[in-house]
Amino acid sequence: MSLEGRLDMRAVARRVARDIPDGSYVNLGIGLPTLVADCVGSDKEIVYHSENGILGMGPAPAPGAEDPELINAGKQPVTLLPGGAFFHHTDAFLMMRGGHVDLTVLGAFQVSEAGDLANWATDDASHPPAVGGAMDLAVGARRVLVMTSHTTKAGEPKLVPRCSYPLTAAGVVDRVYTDLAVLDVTTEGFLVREMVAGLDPDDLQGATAARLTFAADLAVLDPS
Amino acid sequence: MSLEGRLDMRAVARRVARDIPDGSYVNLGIGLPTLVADCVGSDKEIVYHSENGILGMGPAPAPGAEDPELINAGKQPVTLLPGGAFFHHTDAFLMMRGGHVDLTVLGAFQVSEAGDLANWATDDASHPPAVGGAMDLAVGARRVLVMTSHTTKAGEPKLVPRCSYPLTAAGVVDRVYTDLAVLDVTTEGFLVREMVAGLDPDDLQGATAARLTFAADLAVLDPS
Amino acid sequence: MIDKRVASLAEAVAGIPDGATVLVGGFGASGVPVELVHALLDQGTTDLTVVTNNAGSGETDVAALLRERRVRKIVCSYPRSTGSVWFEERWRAGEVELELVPQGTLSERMRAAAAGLGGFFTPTGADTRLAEGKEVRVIDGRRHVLEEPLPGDVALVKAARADRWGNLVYRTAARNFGPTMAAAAALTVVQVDEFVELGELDPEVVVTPGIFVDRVVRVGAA
Amino acid sequence: MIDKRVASLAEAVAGIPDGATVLVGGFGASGVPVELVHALLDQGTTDLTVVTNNAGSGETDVAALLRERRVRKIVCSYPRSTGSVWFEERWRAGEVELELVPQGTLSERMRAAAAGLGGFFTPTGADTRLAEGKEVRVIDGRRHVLEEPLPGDVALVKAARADRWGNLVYRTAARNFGPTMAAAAALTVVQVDEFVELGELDPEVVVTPGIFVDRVVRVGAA
Repeated sequence: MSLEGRLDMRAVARRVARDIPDGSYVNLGIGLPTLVADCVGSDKEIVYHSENGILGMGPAPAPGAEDPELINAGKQPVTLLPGGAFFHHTDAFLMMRGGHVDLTVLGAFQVSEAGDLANWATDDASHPPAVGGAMDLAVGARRVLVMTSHTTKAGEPKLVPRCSYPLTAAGVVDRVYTDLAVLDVTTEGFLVREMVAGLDPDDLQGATAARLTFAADLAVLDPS
Repeated sequence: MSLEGRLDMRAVARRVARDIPDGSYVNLGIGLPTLVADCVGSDKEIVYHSENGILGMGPAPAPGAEDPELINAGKQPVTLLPGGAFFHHTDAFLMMRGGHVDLTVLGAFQVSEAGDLANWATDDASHPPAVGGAMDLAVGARRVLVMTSHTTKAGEPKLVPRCSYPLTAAGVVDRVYTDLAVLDVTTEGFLVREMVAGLDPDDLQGATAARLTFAADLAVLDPS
Repeated sequence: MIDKRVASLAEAVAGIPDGATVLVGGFGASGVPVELVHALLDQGTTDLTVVTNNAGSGETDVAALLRERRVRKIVCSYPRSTGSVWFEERWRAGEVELELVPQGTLSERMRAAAAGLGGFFTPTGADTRLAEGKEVRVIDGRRHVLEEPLPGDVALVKAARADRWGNLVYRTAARNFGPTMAAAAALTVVQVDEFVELGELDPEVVVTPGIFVDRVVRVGAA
Repeated sequence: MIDKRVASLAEAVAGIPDGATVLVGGFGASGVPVELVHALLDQGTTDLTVVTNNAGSGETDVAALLRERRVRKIVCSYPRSTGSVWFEERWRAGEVELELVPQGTLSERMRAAAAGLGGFFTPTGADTRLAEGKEVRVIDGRRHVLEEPLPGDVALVKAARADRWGNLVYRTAARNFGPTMAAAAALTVVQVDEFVELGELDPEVVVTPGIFVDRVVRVGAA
């Protein structure tokens, strides 16, 4: 099995960024998904939402210019763009749960072929659980994109028939971007839309626990 | 039966006003209860709440100085005092339903000995029904005071064993101020605290459909 | 590039279909999006369900919609007020259906829709005829009614100022139902007195963030 | 005469009893009422149920309460964060009970308490272990969980400025849970950076009206 064409996650972020329509209201999950903001072209105007009561988040402040109270969901200092607004937590989650956020990009431990998402708990009993806003985002965003490595570091598939990890939400994922492929969640399970150059469909299936189908117009995943 | 001592409603308003503690957050129902604001002594600082999103309502504006958008629940022009605030309707009713308004003064068609209030509909089928914020105020204010004539113009008692008119809310009224008496709603029904000067208890009972009990320290209702 | 400003009232209400549920802001005459309602009237849209606190007065806005028989059903708390002659006329003739909702429940139901909630238990209306047919449950010793979310296909809202992202501020008590309705509808159309540049509205002071707003028109625009 | 200003942090937290449910504002290090929490610590209050989004970090605020074993139970969405050593220590030893709540449900439950509602149906958490033991109902084709109101005996909140009526404005994202917690508690205590005269806060801009606030203290006060 050759998975030589694996992308780095920055390339995956670039691919995700291309799918974000101009004018979208977007919430990026903590961790890897925050890479996406740096990859969105300057030709698009995107309004970033943060669960702690911000719309219109801008890039990180210059060193020394940080405001310790103006942080994003990952507790990193951010800035506010002209047109931005502050509001309270309950309104921030009204936006998320109520379908006002056009799309979210989330990380995942597992995604099932039914679009179930597991991204908050691994059942490691030595650590207390923590959920944050993951469940609200997963049920509420109009479009849920997942960005993840195709397999774990140990080589375990993350795209599975059924999640073995605790669910974040059931049947919510629309599309998955991995370091090997772009896959839509359909009523027939994962449909591969794009694969990295040189990858054999059998090898992708070999790295995936769920059964894959391949789009008639299967394309090469452009990492640029 | 002699009910000669009947007060005018302005005197009743003065009596109600005496019971409003300094520093209270108060919502006055539309109609007669609005008289109360004019009777509160200037030694007290009261914050008036209006269901359409105002705290800190002041008196009516000078003629010509009306702002057509700055109105009270009865749609009359009002002013805003220093320290006042505007907010949206859902927050205004959060305050009412959530027990944040210390006290409300409401009119009534009937009050039952269990504290049930009927003040929104008379079942006159020739007019469409209208409820407004009456039910929210009745269930939500910490203390519900009713201000009403003791009987209807036709002489029908308004304090009754059970309301025949449609209920606004059940078991909510704390105290009733009429043109004849001040009565608390207790677990044993109406307890007369004060009566107008010269009124005979039997005459008050005669004007009341519910059974009255009289406080041991029954006092004269001071209309000044 | 986000620019929610439209050039005319006609453009602001374009595409609102017959049969739509329309949330109309305002309390009495305060905060009513009069020009937007008249644009909807001019467009000929009919068979509407109108959600609004009062049922209009005189010959303008919701009263005009009722007069012209554009309203199939009205959901409101206080339809009967001074000058509500067209509502009363249509109601007596059985030409308009009335769903009477306590005012706080009306706004809370719209908020539930805005917030993606499936409903809520409220003590308001318990033990009254407005709870008839509804699930009642005793919670913490008190009777509560289960109320459903009330979403709009469209919201028509009046605000004071907007920028091109659709951020809004209101003026005094004209705010009333605006922020809740703006958040509760699939298509939110706002009339304002003034457009301002992006960044001119203090981010601490924005009342309705643009995420809830689809179209903004300046009244007085052609 | 209404004057909610108190002269000291000790006075601000006076009378908060052992066993109280305390809502503590803040998200990460933003908007945390650090001085009020330390005043509560200094007062010796114990056996607390603390409702807060994170479980503290390092040696300050909620982490200090945990270290000093003042917390019986913590209700939060994200207890595990960088430096949450005292929470983890107490949790592993079984010395603190954890009720994990999705963040939006946490704030919505407090809002339900503030609004006098008996509970609400939310899709958040349906089909997950956080719905275990809760009523689930299919509404409009989607599974919803019934969530209960979450009131506080006390709220500790940080704001930027207050007047003597307790009207509050916040600073940037430090607003976070403040407005909801202030409305959800029987006793709301607020620390601010600055007092202003009554009337100095624009009535269009007040975020938390004073009706929700009981005591205000300026940090740096004796």
